Amino acid sequence: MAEEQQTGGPADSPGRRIWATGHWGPTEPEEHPAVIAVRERFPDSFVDAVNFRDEMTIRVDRPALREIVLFLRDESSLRYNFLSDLTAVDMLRLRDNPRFDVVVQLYSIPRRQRLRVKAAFNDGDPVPSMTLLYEGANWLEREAYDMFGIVFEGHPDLRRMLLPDDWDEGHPLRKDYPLRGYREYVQPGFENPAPRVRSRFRRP
Amino acid sequence: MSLEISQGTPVEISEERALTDSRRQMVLNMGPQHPSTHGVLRVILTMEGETIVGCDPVLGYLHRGVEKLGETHRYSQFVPWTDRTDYVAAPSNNLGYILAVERLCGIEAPERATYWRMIMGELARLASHLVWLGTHALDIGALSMSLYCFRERELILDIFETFCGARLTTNMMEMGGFSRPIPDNLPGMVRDFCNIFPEKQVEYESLLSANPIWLSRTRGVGVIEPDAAISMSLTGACLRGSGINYDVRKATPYLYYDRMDFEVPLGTRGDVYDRYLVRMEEMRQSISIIEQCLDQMPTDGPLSLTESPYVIPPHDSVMKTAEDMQRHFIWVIKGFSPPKGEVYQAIEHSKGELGYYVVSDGTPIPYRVRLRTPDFVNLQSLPYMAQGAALADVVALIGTIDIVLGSVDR
Amino acid sequence: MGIEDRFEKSILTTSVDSVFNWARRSSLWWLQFGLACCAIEMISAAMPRFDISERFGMLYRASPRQADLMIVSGTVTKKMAPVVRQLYDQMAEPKWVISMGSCANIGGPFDTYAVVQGVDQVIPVDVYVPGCPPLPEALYYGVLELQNKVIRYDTIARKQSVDEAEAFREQSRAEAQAELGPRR
Amino acid sequence: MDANLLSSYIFAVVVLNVLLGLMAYMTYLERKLMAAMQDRVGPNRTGPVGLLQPIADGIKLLVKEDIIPKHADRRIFLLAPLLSFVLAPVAAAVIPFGDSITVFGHEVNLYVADINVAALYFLAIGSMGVYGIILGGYASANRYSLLGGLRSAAQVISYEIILGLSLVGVFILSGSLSLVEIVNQQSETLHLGPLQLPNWFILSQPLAFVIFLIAAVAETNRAPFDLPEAETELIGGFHTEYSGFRFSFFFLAEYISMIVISLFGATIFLGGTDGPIRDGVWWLALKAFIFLFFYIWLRTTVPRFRYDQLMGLAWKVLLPLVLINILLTGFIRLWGLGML
Repeated sequence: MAEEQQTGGPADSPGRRIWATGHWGPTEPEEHPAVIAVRERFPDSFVDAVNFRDEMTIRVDRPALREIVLFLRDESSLRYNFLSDLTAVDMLRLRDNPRFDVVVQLYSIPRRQRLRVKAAFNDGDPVPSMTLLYEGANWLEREAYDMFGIVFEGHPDLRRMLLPDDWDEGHPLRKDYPLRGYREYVQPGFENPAPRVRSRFRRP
Repeated sequence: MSLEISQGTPVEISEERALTDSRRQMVLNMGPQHPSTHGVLRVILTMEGETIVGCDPVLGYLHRGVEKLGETHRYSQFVPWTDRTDYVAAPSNNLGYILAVERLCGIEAPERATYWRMIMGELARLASHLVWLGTHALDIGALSMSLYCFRERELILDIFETFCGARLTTNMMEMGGFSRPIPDNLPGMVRDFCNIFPEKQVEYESLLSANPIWLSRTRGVGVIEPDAAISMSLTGACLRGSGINYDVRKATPYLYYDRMDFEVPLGTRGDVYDRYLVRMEEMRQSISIIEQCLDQMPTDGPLSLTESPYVIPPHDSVMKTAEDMQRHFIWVIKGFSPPKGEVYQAIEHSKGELGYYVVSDGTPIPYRVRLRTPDFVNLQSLPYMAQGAALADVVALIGTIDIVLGSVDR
Repeated sequence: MGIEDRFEKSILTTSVDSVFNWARRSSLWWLQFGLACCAIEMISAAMPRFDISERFGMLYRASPRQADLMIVSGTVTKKMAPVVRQLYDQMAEPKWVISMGSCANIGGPFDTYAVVQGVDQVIPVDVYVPGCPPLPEALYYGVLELQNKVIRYDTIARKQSVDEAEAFREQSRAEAQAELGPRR
Repeated sequence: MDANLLSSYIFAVVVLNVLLGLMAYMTYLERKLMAAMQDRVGPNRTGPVGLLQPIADGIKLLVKEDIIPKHADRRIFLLAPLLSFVLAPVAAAVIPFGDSITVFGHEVNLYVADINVAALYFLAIGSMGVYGIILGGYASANRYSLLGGLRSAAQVISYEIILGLSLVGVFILSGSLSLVEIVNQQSETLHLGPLQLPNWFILSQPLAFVIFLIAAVAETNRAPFDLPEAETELIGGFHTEYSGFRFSFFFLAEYISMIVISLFGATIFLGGTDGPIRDGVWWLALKAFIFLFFYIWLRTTVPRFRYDQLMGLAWKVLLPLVLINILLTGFIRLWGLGML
């Protein structure tokens, strides 16, 4: 989706652009230290860097995701040591291939800057798990597995998280999954009058 | 571990040993209906006597598919569901989502509306902390505390009710500001509350802070090391109790928090008592922020953007002119289409960093709405903290994380 | 094994019922059991401003064995539904259910893959309280309505009525299952 | 039949019934007092100002379904609440409610029995009550119940010792284990210069009184020592699986033992029926009420102990203190008698 991404929309409020808060570092990808460092260090795995509303997104190749995040975490000039969020997006309706994006939101507590790292992959591709780098990724990845069916390679405990253990109707946040599920829940009172506990007495 | 797991790992453990282990250990299922799991959390505890050796939280008993609902409804339609994720601090959730969508659209609410948003957000923080304090103290056995806390919380709910008519699920914010007018008596009500509340807080602290039983139940219990706290992505008081200075309001300010003068309280030991102190101090800072907002706020001015395609047309002109009525009709029926892109907006919720990650594909329906809820991530520290604790500590630990299951499970 | 299984309906049981019903009405102990948003309003209703629980003689009990009233306060998900059913079965007769809030009534705004559309698909409900969430005053009204119902409680008729409703639910579930096929 | 024995029987029946009635209204009192402390109203819908509330609760519990869990040990499960309930009021037999009075020409003693080891009898019966809790917890086949029963066993063993030892100082001073004798000794008046003080043992044994108070709270499983039924940890503890009137037996037993231990404490430390004007049973009632108020006050105010802290408090703090108290009292007594 980065192909059609716009940099900035129509700003309605005159004066300052409120999203320009500087929390994401320089707005030009060429000036952003993380982008420069990743491009230098991982020239093969770096795809591109996109800026939207001053939010910097680095897109990388899936196999190198863990090395890149490790580099971003441990490099002394970057220090993205806090995993804000890890999730996935099903890009089924926006592009053909690859299907999913895994989105890693990083934050640097000492430098007070955010960064987003994305990697695209197809259904069934194993995604390197972040649990080895951040313990906090454990449940976030379990949730992504539960909701999207993404298999995280190296995750210690990949089980269903939110849905029942015996849930057999697939992964609900995929775009081809209907909102109400594949199977309507049995509603006995829908056609017949609903079974209620009747009182034998009417109120006066 | 339980009998099955002991049999499953026969490598070092002899059969005799495995048998005695499984005899010594007991699996206790806590929840989903349990007085102190704050809803429908289920925790499977493996215990030796009263000592916890294994702890496995089971979530999802309140998983309602909020993110999926976000992908199937228009941007402004999704606001009511944000109320129902974290229902003890609903305005904060509104705020996070609205800010994310406003960022996506590139609009900003007028100054007066922004100040009122801050006030409502801080009031929601106070309400949430009061629920936390009441239930946390109730879990540890201080029965009256919850009643006192809910008594003061009613005052906050009165303010919400005066403003938007609802007590709990407020649905009070709109794109570009507020569509409702601020009632004349609202600033006075907020001021009254700011005058009343500090005295009440002294009352709470006189019941708890120096109480030897409270101290013995909370000091040194559930210690989180600073490194572990960062590694587990904890936010809010769980992180600050360990001494890490990360408050979204200070670190990456949103609204007008950069204009405010407030402190971020930090703990030193990282135990339950420190987190208690941090939250108590946060309540004082919230009162201070509310007072500053009331002082700095322009008394007159628009509450909402008027000439924006992303904002619902003002109510009074809809009643007067045909064009506005058409605009209103089209806005309500068709919604609005933000530019293609993705934003991640984090705000400091009462429980930690609440992040909304919204992906737009240029249609009136969001392509993906992701809620990064603080308590879902914070709850990961429960097995870490419960290791080696007593059974009675587990309820204190669940209380100290301050979870709301609607927000954990979504 | 209450008295409802031992006697046919007669003049004796009805007159004894009137005393018992007064006692039942006046001491409806409720199960301390909150599901979602409505639980917070339910707690608020028990707190100083409203004090529903003590004024009406409604103690809250943590154990379902000692409770008479279950207030289903909030969304019942498919994962939670068996637990709700189990809790209901664990309660001792006579027992009543208040369905509090739109989610428990009909599923509310959560018409999704994970949510049971109304708790009455799982357990029999006596009083429905609408609202999202209902105000504590609305819960009051629901409790008063339930008290009106309890005072007319007929031990033997109630037992048959519950059995009928349960049988009907089981039957219609089986029919629907046969129609829709097994879970995928 | 011996007229004296008959009058004892009749008085026992009177005491038992008064205790049961008091118990019922004890729950009402507790709810009203707690409501007042918590800014609430309390029961006010059932009868005038809610006065019929305990009766409604009682009838309702009586006609509730009586569930016996499938995996429970059936016989013990049925026996346990009875054990608790029967043993709780038995301890009241030795409490003197005043001097003898004359009814229809018969002289009736206002105590059921005056045995010379009354205090020991009281402690023995009091600690028997825990069997009901332990057996109930064990027989329920529920892990929460089991934990509650285990906690109760450990707690009662520890605090029984403290409770007994805290009384030893009083026994040394009074030289008797009979409660009637102890009350009689306390009805004397002390003359300390201009002050005229009653010779209550709370004045000569203040430390023992405080320890007795703590141990009594623990003995009756009340907050902050309500670990066996800690509601926010163990759901209901030992009575999790009990419903209907079996549950109400536990409930009754708890309140009766509260009242009885209050009467006992008032007798031992506060002079029993002795009062400034017109000695009588009303003074005992007033003193017991002060105890009960303290119980309720404590419940609304303080958090709950943790299990290990509870045991630590008993063995590491209270036991040394109570032993020091006994030693000091013994020395002073011997010194006073001129034996040292």
